[in-house]
Amino acid sequence: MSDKNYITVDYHLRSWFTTHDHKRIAILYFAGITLFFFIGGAAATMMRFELVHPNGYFVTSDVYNRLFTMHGVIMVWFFLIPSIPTTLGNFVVPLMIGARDLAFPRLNLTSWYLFMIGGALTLYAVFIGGIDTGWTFYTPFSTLYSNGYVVIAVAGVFVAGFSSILTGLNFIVTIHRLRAPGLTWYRLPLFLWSLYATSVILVLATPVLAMTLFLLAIERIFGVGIFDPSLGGDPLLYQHLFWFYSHPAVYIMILPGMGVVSELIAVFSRKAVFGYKFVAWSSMAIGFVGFLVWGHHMFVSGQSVFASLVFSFMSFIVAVPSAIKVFNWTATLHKGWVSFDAPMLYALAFIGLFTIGGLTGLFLACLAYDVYVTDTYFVVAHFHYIMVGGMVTAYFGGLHYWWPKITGRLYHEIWARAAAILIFCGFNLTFFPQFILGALGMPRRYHVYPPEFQVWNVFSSAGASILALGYLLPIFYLGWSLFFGRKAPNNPWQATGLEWQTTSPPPPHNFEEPVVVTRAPYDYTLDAEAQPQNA
Amino acid sequence: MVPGRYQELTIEALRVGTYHLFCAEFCGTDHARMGGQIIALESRDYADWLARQPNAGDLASQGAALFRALGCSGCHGIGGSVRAPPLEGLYGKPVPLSDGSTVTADDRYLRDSILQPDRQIVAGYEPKMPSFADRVSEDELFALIAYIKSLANRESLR
Amino acid sequence: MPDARPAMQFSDLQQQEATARLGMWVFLATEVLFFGGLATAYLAYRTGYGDAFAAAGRRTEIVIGTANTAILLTSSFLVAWALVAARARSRDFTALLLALAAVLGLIFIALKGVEYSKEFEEHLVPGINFAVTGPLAGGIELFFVLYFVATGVHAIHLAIGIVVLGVMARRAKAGEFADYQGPLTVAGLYWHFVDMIWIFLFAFIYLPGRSGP
Amino acid sequence: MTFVAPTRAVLVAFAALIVLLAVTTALAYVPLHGFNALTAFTIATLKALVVAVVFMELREARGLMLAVAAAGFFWLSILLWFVWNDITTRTDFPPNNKALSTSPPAAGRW
Repeated sequence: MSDKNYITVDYHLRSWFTTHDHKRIAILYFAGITLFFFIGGAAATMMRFELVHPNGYFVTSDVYNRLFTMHGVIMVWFFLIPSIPTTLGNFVVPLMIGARDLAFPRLNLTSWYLFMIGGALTLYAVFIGGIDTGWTFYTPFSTLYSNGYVVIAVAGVFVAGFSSILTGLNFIVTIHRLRAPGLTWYRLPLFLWSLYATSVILVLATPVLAMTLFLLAIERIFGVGIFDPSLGGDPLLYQHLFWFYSHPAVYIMILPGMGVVSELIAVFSRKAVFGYKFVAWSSMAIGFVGFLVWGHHMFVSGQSVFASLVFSFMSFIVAVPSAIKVFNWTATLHKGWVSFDAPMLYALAFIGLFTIGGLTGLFLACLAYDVYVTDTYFVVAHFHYIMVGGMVTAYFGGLHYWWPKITGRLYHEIWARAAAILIFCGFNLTFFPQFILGALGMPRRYHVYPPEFQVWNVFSSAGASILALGYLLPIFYLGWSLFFGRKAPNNPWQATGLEWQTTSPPPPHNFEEPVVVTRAPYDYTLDAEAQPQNA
Repeated sequence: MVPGRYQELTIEALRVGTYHLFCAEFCGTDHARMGGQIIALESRDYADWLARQPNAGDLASQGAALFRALGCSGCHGIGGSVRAPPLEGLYGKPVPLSDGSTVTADDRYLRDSILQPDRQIVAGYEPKMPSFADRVSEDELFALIAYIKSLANRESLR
Repeated sequence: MPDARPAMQFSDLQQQEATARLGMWVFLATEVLFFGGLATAYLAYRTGYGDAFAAAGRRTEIVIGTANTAILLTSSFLVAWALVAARARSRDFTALLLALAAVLGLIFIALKGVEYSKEFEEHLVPGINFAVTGPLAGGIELFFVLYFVATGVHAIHLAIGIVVLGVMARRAKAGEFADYQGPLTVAGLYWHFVDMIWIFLFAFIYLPGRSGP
Repeated sequence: MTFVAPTRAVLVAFAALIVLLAVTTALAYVPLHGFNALTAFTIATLKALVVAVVFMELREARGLMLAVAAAGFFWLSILLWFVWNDITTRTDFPPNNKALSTSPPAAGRW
C-alpha cells in the first residue's frame, strides 16, 4: 500500500474533475456551495443596506425584487439543501460506516456536475437580467406577468433537483448495503440516521418539484393554462405541488444539521447521547410527518378551511420530535464534561437558535395568528432562525469538527471561537428585531415601508454587517490553516466514530484494513479513554 | 389570494389613528409601493371631514352619475336605442350565457363584463358593447358596480 | 469473455447486484413521484371538469392507444423472458429478445408520432393550434395540455429505455451476462416501470367518456 | 442459438395482461353509472401489480425491496389525499370560469 492520502494521490486538475472518490467530490461540492453562499450573501447584504432607509432610496423596486429572489433561490437550492449532505455527508458517510466509497461513485460525480450545471443556469438567468418572482415562483405571476428570466432559472433549479435526488439515492443505498460487518442500525452514528431521513425526503419530494417546475415552464412558454385561473387552471394546485416539496425541503435543510449537532454534543461533553433511539427515530418521524404539513404555507391562500385545520393540527404534531431532540441534547450535556471548543460553541448556538425558531414556528401553525403575520417579517425571522441560526450554524460546527480529518490540518482555535461568537451575536442582532417588525405588521418583500419601522430595520442591518464579518473570518483562518496550520493527528477530539480511526487525511480507499465494528457509538466515559467503535 | 377572486373584510377601529394597508402577496414590480391607509376619526371629526368633501353622496349615487355620463344608460337604460340586457334585479342572480352555460352575476362577473364585455355574452344578445377597460378607473369601477348592486331589488321596467 | 469481478466498493458480486437493484427501486420510487405530480394535476382537474374530460377522452385515438398498450406489454414480456434466457446462459437468444423488445419500443414511438400528427390536424394542440369552442373548451384544453406533457415525458423515458435495451442486447451477445446479470436486471426494472406508467396513462387518457354520447 | 422457453409465471402474467387490456377497453364502452373511472383505475392498478410482482420479480423480494417499491406509491397517495381534501371542501374549485363546465363542481364526482 502506498502512503499517499486522497489529496496527494494525484495532483492533476483532471484527476479532480474525473474523480470517483467521495472525498474529492465532497471537496468539489465544498467549492461550489461556498461560491453560492457568498453570492447569496452578497444579495442579502445589499437588501439589508437598502432597508436602512424607509423610502427605497438606493435601488429601484425592480432591482430589489431581483435581489431577494436571487438571495432566496441561491440560498435555498444551491446552498442550504446541498450544504451538509453533499459536503460533510459525502465525506464522512462511507468513513462512518467503514466502506471504501459510496455505492455508486460515478453517480456521485454526475450529481456534482448536475449541481454545477443547475447553478450555472441560475446564475446565467441572474446575470442576463434576473428573476423577480421570489424563490417560490408563484403562479400566475411567474407564468403571466413576471418580466424576469423565469424559465432559465427554473431550468437551473430543475437540473439541480436531479442532483439532490441522486445524492439521496446514493446515501440510502449506501447506508443499507455497505455497512461494515457488525455495524447494526442501532450502532450507526446519529448523523447517519439524520442523513438517512434527509435522503428519504430528497428522493420522494424533489421529483414533485421537478414536475411542478416543468409544468410551470410549459405554461409560461406555450401560454397554456395549467395554473392560470382565467384559463380554468388552479393556482392553488401549484402551491400544493410546490409546498409538497418545499415544506419537506425545510427538513432536508435542518435534519442534517441536527445530525451534526448530535455528534458534536456527544464528543464535547464526553457522554453518550441521551436516549439514542429517541433521537434516531425522531429524525425519521420528522422526515415522515414533515410531508403532512405543507398546507400551513397556504392558510391565507384560499385553500379550504377544513384543509387548513388538518394542516394546522399536523404542524403542531411535527414539533414533538423536534422537541425530543432538543430535550435529549440538553440531557446529554447534563453532568457531562463539557469543553467549549469552536465546534461545540456552534452546537450550543444551534440548540438555542433552533429552539427559538421552532417555538415561533408553533405561533405560525396557529391558524388565527398566522393570518395576522402571514408574509410579514415574523415569518422571515422565524425561518432564518431555523435556516441560518440552525442549519448554517450546524454546518460551520461540522466543518470545524471534521476540518482536521478533511484537510489534515488544525485551524487556529482562538480565531475559530471568536468567529463563532461573532456569528452568534450578529445573527441575533440581525433577526431578533425582525420578529418585532413582523409583529408590528411590516410585510416582507417591501423595500418601501412606513418610517416608524425604521429603527428596527437599522438594528437588523447593523447586525447583518456583524454577521457578514463573522462569515468572512473563517475564509482567512481556515485558508491559513491549509498552508500553515499544524498537522492534525488522526483523532484530535478523541472521538469514537470510525472516521477518526483512519489517518488524517484518509487514504484513497478510506481504510487500509477491513473494518469490523464491535460497539455502539459514543462510548465515552468521563474518567477513562473513549472506546472507538471498532475496538 | 387567487387572481379574479374577491375578498371582503371589515375592521372595527378601536382607537383613533392611521392604520396601514399593505399588499399581502408578492404581486409584481411595485409590490412595495402598493399600500394604503385607513384613517379612523372621532365621529365629530368624521362629520367635519365628510362635509368638506366636494362630491358628497354614497358610492352608488356616484355610480349612477357615472352610468349616465359614460353613456351606459343609452343601451342598458329604459328606452335605449340599442337592445342590451337590463341591469335591474341582476345582481346575485344566475345569468344564462350564449354558449349554453350559466354564471352568477357577482362582483367579478360585473367587473369582467365592463372590462371584457365580449368574453361572456348573455344568451339572446349581440356582442355589441365596447370595452371600458381604458375609460374607467378602479375607483369608478367600484362606483359603477355599487350602482348595479343597488338595483338588485328593483324590477326591470321593460 | 470478460471475467465478472465486483467493483472496488463491494465485497462480492451478490452484494453488488443487490445494491444495484435497490438503487433502481429507489430511483423508480422517485419516478412515481415525478409522474405523481402530473397525476395529481390530472385527478384534480378531472374532478373539476368531469364532462370536459369525458368529451376530451372521446377525441383521443383509442385504436392507436390500445395497440400501443399491447405493444408495450409484449415488449415487457420479452424483457422478462430475456432475463430467463440470460440466466440459462443463452447469449444469442437473450440478445434477440432484447433487440425485439427495443424494436417494439420504436414501433410504439412511431405510432405515437402518427397520433400526434392526427391531433395536430384536428387542432387539438394547446399553445400551438388549439381550436375547440363551446362551453367545455377550457376543460378540454386542460386535458390536452396534460395529455401532451404526460405522453411527451413518457416518450422521453421510453427513448432512454430503447437505447438501454440496445446496449444490453449488445452486451448480452458479447456474453457479459453469463455469470452476472446485474445490469440486465436493473435495465429490465426500468423498462417494466415505463410500461407500468403507460398502463396508467392508458386508463387516464383513452378510456374516459367512452360510454357517454 | 439455443431457444429458452419462458417460465410459466412470465407467460401467465403476459396472458393476464393482454386479457385485462381487452376487458378494460371493452368495459369503458359500457355505461356503469359513474363507476367507469373507478373500474378503469382498478384494472390499471391490477395490471401494474402483475407487472411489478412477476416481471419485476417482487414476489421474490423481501422486506426492504417491498417497502421501497411501495414507498413511492404511498407518498403519492399522501399528496393526492391532501389535495383531494382541499379541492372537495373548497367552494370555488374549479376556479374562476364556471363557463368552462356545464356541470357544477360537485364533490366526490369524477
